[in-house]
Amino acid sequence: MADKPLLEVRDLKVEFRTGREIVKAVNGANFTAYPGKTLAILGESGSGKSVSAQTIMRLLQIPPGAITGGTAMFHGVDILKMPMDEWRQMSGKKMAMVFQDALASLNPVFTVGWQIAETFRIHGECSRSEAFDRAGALLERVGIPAARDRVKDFPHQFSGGMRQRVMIAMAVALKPDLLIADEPTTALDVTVQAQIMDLIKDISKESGMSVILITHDLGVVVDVADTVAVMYAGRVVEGGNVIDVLQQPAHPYTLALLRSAPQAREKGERLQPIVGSPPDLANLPTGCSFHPRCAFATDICRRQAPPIKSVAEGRISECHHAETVHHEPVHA
Amino acid sequence: MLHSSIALIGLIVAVFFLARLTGDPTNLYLPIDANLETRQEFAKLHGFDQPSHVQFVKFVKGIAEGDLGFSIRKQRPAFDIVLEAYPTTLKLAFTTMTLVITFAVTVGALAAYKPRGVFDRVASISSLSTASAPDFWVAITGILIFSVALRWLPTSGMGDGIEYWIMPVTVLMLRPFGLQVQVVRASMLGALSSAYVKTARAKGVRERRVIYVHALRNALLTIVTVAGDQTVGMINGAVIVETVFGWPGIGKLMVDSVIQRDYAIVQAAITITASAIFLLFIIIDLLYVALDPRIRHR
Amino acid sequence: MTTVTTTPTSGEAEAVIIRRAQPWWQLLWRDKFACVAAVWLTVLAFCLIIGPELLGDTATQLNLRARNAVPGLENGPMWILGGDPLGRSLLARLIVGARNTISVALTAVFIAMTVGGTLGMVAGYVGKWVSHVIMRLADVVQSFPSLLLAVIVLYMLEPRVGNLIIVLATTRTPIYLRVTRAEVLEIRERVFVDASRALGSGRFHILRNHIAPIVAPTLLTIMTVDFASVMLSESGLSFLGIGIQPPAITWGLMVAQGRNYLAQAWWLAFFPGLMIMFATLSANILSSWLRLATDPVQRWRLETHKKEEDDK
Amino acid sequence: MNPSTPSPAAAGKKPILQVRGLTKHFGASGGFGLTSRSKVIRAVDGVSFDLYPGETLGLVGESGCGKSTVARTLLRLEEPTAGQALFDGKDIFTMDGAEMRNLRRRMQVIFQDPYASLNPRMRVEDIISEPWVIHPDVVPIDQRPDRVRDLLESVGLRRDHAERYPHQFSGGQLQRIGIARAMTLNPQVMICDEPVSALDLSIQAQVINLLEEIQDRHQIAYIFIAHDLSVVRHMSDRVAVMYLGRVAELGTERQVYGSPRHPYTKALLSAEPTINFTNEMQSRRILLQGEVPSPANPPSGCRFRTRCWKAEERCKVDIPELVVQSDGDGHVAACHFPEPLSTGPAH
Repeated sequence: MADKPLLEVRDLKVEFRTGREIVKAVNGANFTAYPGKTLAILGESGSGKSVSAQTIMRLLQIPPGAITGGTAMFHGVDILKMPMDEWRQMSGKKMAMVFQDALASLNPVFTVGWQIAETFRIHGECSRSEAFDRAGALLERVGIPAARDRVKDFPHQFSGGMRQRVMIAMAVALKPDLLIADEPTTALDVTVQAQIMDLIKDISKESGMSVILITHDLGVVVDVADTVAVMYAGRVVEGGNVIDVLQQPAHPYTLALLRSAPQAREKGERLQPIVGSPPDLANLPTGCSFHPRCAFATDICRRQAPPIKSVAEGRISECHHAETVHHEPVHA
Repeated sequence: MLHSSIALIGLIVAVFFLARLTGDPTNLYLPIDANLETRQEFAKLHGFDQPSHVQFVKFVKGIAEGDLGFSIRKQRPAFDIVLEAYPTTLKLAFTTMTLVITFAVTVGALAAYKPRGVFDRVASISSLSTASAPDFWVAITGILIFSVALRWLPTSGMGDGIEYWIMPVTVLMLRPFGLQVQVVRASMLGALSSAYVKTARAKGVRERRVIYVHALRNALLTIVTVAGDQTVGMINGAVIVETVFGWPGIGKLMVDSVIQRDYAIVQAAITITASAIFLLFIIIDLLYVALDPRIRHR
Repeated sequence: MTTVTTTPTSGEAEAVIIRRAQPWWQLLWRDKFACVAAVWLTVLAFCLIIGPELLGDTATQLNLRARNAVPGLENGPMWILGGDPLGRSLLARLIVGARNTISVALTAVFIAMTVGGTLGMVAGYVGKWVSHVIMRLADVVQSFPSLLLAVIVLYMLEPRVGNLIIVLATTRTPIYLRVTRAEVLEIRERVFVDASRALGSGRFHILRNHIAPIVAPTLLTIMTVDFASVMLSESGLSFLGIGIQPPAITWGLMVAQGRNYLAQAWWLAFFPGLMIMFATLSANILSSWLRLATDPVQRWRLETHKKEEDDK
Repeated sequence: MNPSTPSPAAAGKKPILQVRGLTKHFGASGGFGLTSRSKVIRAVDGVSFDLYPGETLGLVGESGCGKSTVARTLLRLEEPTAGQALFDGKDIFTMDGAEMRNLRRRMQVIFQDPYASLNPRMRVEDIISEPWVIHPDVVPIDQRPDRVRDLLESVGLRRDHAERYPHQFSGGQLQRIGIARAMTLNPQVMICDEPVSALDLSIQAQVINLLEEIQDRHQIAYIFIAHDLSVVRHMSDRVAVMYLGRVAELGTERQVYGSPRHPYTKALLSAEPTINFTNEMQSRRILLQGEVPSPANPPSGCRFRTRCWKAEERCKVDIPELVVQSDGDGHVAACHFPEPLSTGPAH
């Protein structure tokens, strides 16, 4: 990882204010994306992974949301403090996003060709007719059969997998440096999921585009990512190279997650679930947020927030007992 | 389309049988002061002594031929009288609806852009107020202030000058405007918080374009539906406004005929209005298909 | 009238999974407009219940000195809003008139809701044919301007209070019918209804235990907004002279009677109209508050403190 | 075709549920004049399987393969177009009202979405005791509050949770409530329709363990429907793989996962992303072309042929039957050109 970072998010904090409660959706998250690499942000629902992505894309709805701290350096500029007008010129051109629900994310009343062409037109790339031509070519590139005819079709005329291809076409239209994919295959079947993931991998390889992949699926992380950031309760609790992290986790949460995944096992053998419930983001536990569910928790975990430790080259973990966990075998 | 044609048929049947429900239809057709001889003669002339189904066939046939009865008060075919009244109402309704939609979309979209902002609060309260204002009361209060006290506008009547139009149009606008602002605001809010708007923003589409192209285009579906209902409801407003301002439109004609018990005109007016509404529904359906590709391909 | 709801945003949903509901009176207290509206409607309800008994005599008592009296305190506190051409207290008449005005609207809305709600449940939960017949009937009623329908029917069936209520109720019924049916159709496809069916429950059990409790709040919201528009229709009809007939007192009738004295005694038409407007406005404000309060997606807008918003 | 050989767990027992030729076509009947469409969706087309007491039969497949429709028809939430389902020898589809009510006690269901499957306006106590309101003779009224709380404890919740409303719980807790409700009538068969798909990984394991504990304790037979292959593998004694309304392959968990005979099963298994760092799996990945065809217009012959790399002329014409495979009598697959038996051990 000698490369200069493409996107560096530091200490990001996002809150949602509802009534008397303040929900700390993102609570000091750090992660870095490198050129040409794929970073997976892994987390369960409520971990703050999606909110982080939307915040970086400046899509957070304010109110009820509010950015209460942190920076996101992209090409040397803090994009969170950039004036909106300036950001609009960058958004979609330098950094693009693909969402989970492609049907809802495409405008139902415009043709897919129009929607892709709009990307070219608003960034002043080319004329209307040329934009349409390029839209057709793009649809062809993402593997839509009879693409040139289908530019005139509306989103509801496509199947789930095809819609996600349209979304990808739209996102990569201007060859962005960074693509944020927010659970792009969660709603899709495994066979289609494999196709879409391959497509993203291909395009990334082809154009040197970096990808931030938001997912809750360990398998997908292994499949496509170079580095991974594991999120829990709004913080990145562990980060590093995918194979290292998932083979030798240094945070109890990652370890517990791997252990709770149903693998091929003998019948009658029970899974090892993570005890307890996900944290209440409006009322986070003291010290380490994970301590009530953690098998390694000691007194210090209840009192003190853990420091960020480096357990190996390029590996960080936010745990008082990171070293102990790091030497724990995944499957006991 | 189907439902409006069924409604049309249902209405014609209802009009026919309502007249018979109340007893002897001659009571309805003739002025209250008509003597017995006239009544009998009239009943015979119009076949009211015949069985109902024969009368019904005759009635429907009459409609098909454009014969909607004869106004005894005015001594003219009811059809002609109603047709003469229509342009006034149509002009009034058209002007009003154009203004309602223009203003409501502007105000509603701006209110939705910053929900709970200052503009939104002002817009909400004023739209709720206009939607709650009794139109007849606003009309006479308006006359009191602008015509009687200030002498800026004419008290009533229809003329060529714009001063004749200001008050009737304003009064007629009040409730549809108030309602439409809320509808536009709500559907714009819905559209603006949708995932496709997020996509548009992520593409780098500017806020103005997000609102007026991406969101508004979707919100239009609801706006058109409500505008259609309101255009039908214009008749309601026209009844009051035309009566208060003395405009010779269909609303005033109908109220006058009811009070004068000129049944032929009432019947003709209902039939023609129902047909007009039928036509309107067809237009709305077509508009809907044009606006929503999902309906087009179903 | 179309009710518009917004779709939840995907981002928000993730962050706000666990939330505690606030009691309704706290939500009401947060929205000052809705609060005032609720208070005003309570005052009107008070007038409705005891107004005629309390002030019935004052409202009909002639006072020659107070003929067309200018609003003010010269003729005593009851004449604060002025007197009519017979010297009767306008204030007393307004209070007494509340009963007719509001009870006609309330009864009409209640009938419309009961009939519409029941028919809607039937249309939503029985065979297609019955449903079709009911829906087409609703089409017929709905595709015709309500005021016009009222004018015609009252013309043929003479303007008695009972007829007036029936007409107003009939024109409003289709709205409840449609909303109920749409909700029933939607709810009966929900998984918890399937779960109940899988447990062996019958139609009636599902309607009573699962569907009715969810439809009821929606209907209540529509009722408040509908109450406003029915009251306007009733007043309009009274104004045209085909509603409730004198000597009964209603606000619409008072506006109509006052119209003849517009130049000499503007208050005769002005105050009754204002009463109508305040009553409808209160109902409308309360209903838009209800809509927010019963919508889990929009609810946060009420829960958010004003102070916090001003920070941004 | 007799896919009825029991799994080892159920050896020597008679099946509790025998499904034969279950077919469900949507839009085929009940169309009304102007609104009906001539399109017929063949959601389920001749599905047969047996379920033995105390075992778990997994049902896997991608969306639109008809696995949920099978569940819904067995529960009579949909009426089948054809076929039989013998519960203890009596056909579910021809039962009258009283028999149906009796069956409801013996066969219960857990749904996918824990939020949607509980009425948001009912307290947990009312939700769990609803079955006793419908079947009043099961538990006397005065004992119900106690029984509700006992049940809550048995699924890992607290007694005082009975007073709360669904929105005050997390997804995993709600699913526990759903399980408690299904247990109120002491069923013999439980249809689990994607019970853990909506749950996060950390919670999913808790619920799976709970389901397994309940099965051990009460000897309930599960039909376990899911699209997640590893979850099904963990849960099931036997597995049926469905594609476009038909069973493609059925066998014990070891047979199906260790040595898939149907090309679709093989492709499906290879597409599932796993936490497996040996590159072996990656390189063996079979990337299927295209998407599942519409059940309104399924391909002729073998339904998988449009995406199958082995398809030949014969697959267009002949509908493949479920044929017993050589590796054991319980293993059946519907393919003209089945995959060779894998020699290596199941991984």
